[in-house]
Amino acid sequence: MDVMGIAIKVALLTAYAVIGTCVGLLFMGIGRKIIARVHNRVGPPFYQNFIDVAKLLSKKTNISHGWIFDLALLFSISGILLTLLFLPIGGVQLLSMEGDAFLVLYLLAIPALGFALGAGASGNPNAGVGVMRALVMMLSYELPFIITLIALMIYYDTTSLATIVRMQSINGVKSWAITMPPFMLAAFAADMALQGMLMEQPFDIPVAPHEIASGPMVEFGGKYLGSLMLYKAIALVAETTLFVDLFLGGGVVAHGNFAFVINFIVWLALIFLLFILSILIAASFPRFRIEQAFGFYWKYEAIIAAISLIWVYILVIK
Amino acid sequence: MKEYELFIGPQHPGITGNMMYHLWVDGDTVTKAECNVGCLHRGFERLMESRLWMQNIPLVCRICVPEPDVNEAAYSMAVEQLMDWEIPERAKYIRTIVLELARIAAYLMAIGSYAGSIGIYTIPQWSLGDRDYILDIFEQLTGARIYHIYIWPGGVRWDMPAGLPKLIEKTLSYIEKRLELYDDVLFENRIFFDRAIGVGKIPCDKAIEWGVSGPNLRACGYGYDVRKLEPYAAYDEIDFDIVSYPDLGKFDTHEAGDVYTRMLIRRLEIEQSIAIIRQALKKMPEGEHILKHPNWLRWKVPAGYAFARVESSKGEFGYFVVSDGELKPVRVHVRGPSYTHGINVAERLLKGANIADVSQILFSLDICPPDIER
Amino acid sequence: MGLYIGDKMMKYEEWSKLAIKVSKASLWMLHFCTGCGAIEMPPVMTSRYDMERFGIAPMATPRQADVLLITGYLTVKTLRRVIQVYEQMQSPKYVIAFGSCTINGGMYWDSYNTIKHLEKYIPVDVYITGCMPRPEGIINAFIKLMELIDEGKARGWEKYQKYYDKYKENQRRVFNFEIEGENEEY
Amino acid sequence: MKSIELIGKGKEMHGRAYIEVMPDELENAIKKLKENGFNHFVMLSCIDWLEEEKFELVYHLWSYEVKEHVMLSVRMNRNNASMPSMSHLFPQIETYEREIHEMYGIEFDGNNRLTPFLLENWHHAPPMRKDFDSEKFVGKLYESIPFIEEDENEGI
Repeated sequence: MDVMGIAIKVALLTAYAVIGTCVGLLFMGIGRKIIARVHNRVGPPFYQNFIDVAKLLSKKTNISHGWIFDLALLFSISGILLTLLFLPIGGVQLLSMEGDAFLVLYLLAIPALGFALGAGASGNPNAGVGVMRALVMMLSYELPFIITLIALMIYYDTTSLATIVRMQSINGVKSWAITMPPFMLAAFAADMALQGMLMEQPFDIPVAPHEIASGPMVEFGGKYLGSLMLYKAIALVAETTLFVDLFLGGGVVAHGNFAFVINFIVWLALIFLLFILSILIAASFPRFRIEQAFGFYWKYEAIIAAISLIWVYILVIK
Repeated sequence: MKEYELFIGPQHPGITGNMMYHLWVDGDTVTKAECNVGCLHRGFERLMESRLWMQNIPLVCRICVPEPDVNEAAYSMAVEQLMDWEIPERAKYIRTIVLELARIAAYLMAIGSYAGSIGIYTIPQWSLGDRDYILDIFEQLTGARIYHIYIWPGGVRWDMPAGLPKLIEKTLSYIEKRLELYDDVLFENRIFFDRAIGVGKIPCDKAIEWGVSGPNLRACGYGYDVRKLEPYAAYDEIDFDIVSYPDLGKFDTHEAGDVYTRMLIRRLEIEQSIAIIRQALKKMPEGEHILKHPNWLRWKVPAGYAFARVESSKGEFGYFVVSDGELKPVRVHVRGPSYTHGINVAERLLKGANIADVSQILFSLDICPPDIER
Repeated sequence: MGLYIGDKMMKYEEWSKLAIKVSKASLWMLHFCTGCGAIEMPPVMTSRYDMERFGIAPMATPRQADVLLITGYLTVKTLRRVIQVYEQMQSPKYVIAFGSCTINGGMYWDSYNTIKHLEKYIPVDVYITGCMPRPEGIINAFIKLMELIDEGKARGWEKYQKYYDKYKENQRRVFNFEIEGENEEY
Repeated sequence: MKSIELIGKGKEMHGRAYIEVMPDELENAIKKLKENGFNHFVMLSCIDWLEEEKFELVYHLWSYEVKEHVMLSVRMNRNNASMPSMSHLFPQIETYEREIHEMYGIEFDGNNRLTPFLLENWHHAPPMRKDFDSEKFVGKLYESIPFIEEDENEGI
């Protein structure tokens, strides 16, 4: 690859990272507005989250708890950014390789580990409890999620996300995985796992304010909290995009010269809908206890995912 | 994970006001809980000894902030006992209406903060918004939103304005309609069942010995209510049934004395209060609203000991008033229901509880720290 | 210090102007429930008055907050916690004090356990009078605070840094109930 | 009234039974009342009679069965006041005794938890005693602490 190619690639990657962050912040703002309507309120302006981040980054004193505390956030943000860049967005894939579905799974675990490091360094018992809960939550939702992922891999006979997206986009909407009955089940299981990844009720156990005073974030303030909000915005985009890529064909509906514009808009609409669905669920359910969440994922969700896996296996053998 | 200590409060979302709990936690289980109160201690009882009998009315309502009217009522009743006063019929009915409205407001707040503690933030937004309509009624009746200073020894301060019953009826039917929504979102929610059933159980045979009262006692299966035991205001002329375990109306009955039953008792008593207010509005006679009273500044209350109790939304509220026949009381002692709920009962219930349940146990006991510390 | 954007160099002052603009539009509050004033906070935060319209949101821990709300009278025991909380907050930080009792003791003027003038122990940017302040008053106070931030007058935290020793001395005296001349144990 | 019959003395006062007992009779009286249905302990109050040099402790009990309220009153000397603790009979008496210990300085023998309850670092006279002047105390402590004025010339 020549120098020019590398430069273009780097520019594109930066552009995607920035777009991902902005989209995340914008959606969080719109989400706050929608939730406010559910609450019978007016709600903040839709750009409120940009202001919040800017304010947090401009705060003056910042209390650090040592270099591990500083590094941990960096760890989390870079982990989630890498995840985003490995995902096909509207059918466009920048970093791609065979087997990147597994890679993405591992990358998704990095932020949680980053939090664990940061919270451990802060020494606050609330943060410690929160991190324990976050790790247990990860363990619980990964099981149904991995089973659905395996079902997809068996059906499409590949371990590359790009291939899964391409195979689903051959006939536009009609070939999306979610149109097939076994994958409807799988999509349900994966959506619940997504709820856990996004840390919304009933699975906001790691950050429960009434129980452990917002858990791992308890010692983050000022610039640290600002970075954390950026992380959350990127995570929101990355996790919903993963779902869209797996079940909704990555939002690819058009092919041709300027198709990527249409695909990008469709992708945006899809992740927005997924996010709205998730916050509406959050607005109407209380929070589980951690062992109840674990039971929910390993008993009900895992069984649903397993049924879809067996169903897919039978389809493939035929 | 090794044992660690956790300090909850006073600045913590999961605490009921300005108080502290010191928890020793092993893994996820609380092994020991110690209550630390005093953050709200203003020395009320000391201040009341240095003020005139009448000057104490604005002080007493500050003792229980979510439901101030019970304090005014209990203090006035204790003073009326010492004076041997029988208040006018109309004042009795107005008192009943005010106390029941305050009860609904306090229950809406209790339900809202409980729902917040298990993470469903829609309910607090709704219920506190709806509570504001009751505060509007108070504003029209008394001129203030929170501290009304409306119930006086000898009756009530002003008569009820003519248009108010209509507004009360409108608000009540609005709240009735909203209750169905609360049922859908919270009280019939599967996750609420999972979280609340069997958690924070008060052992029913110990409940009376521990001094549990009010809705918490009725959740243990004892149908005791001061409104029936020692009717005050106009409760003896009003027809109502005590809500107690195991009869939970349209809701399923599960274990006695747990968080679920305690919250449902509160939910059902809102409907009960609505019915009481409707009856009282219908039966309210015309007439005087206050007795012909002496000059408040030179008012001497005969010597003696008096004790008055009322049923608040948190439990049994009692005022013990001692007079030696002078311008100022010798001693006013307040029995707040949270005094037992917040210290003795909570310390015992938290022991062995899961750390995730600490906050919901505290909120379901409906602890109000100002009446512990005064 | 500056940053190049195109051919224009944004000066430090311009950046701080921008910082003021954003910090005024997103005031995160820590409503320390010190007294009765806390009862009017839920209505302000919920559907009737909806504070979030102005970008004001409640926070769970002092590290995340910008505005400390002192809701009502302060006992000595609470003051100790309030000062801990205040010192944990990140600058720039502001204090709004509720009710007459924080101004001069209010109706607890002769109580042995409530401090009378909050100003002696931590700097206060905006006071709200009344007992209780109405929700409109609370929102009004926030808008006043926004104006003060805009004009650069909400500098209580700088005063606290400058007169730190004096504040600490006052705090120490009140924590120990130290009366000059009579400090023997009872 | 049932309680007056049970103890054998006392009088009715505004619909409540008021029974004065000697300190050594107190435990038996509470036990007897508790066994006979007075199983709800309402509260424990203390009154400071400065002129008579006495503290009066009032134990309030209530019976859900006969719907009767009893005030059991015990008097003791103001100097070096002490009482045997009753916290083994009703658990919440422990808390009331903690408060009265702090507010009046009465010792309760047998209560192991007489730790500071509502006040922190308090080392003056117990504040609920009548000879403690709250207003004077406020003047000496809170009003003597200086305001912190900003120096106009220096600026910040």
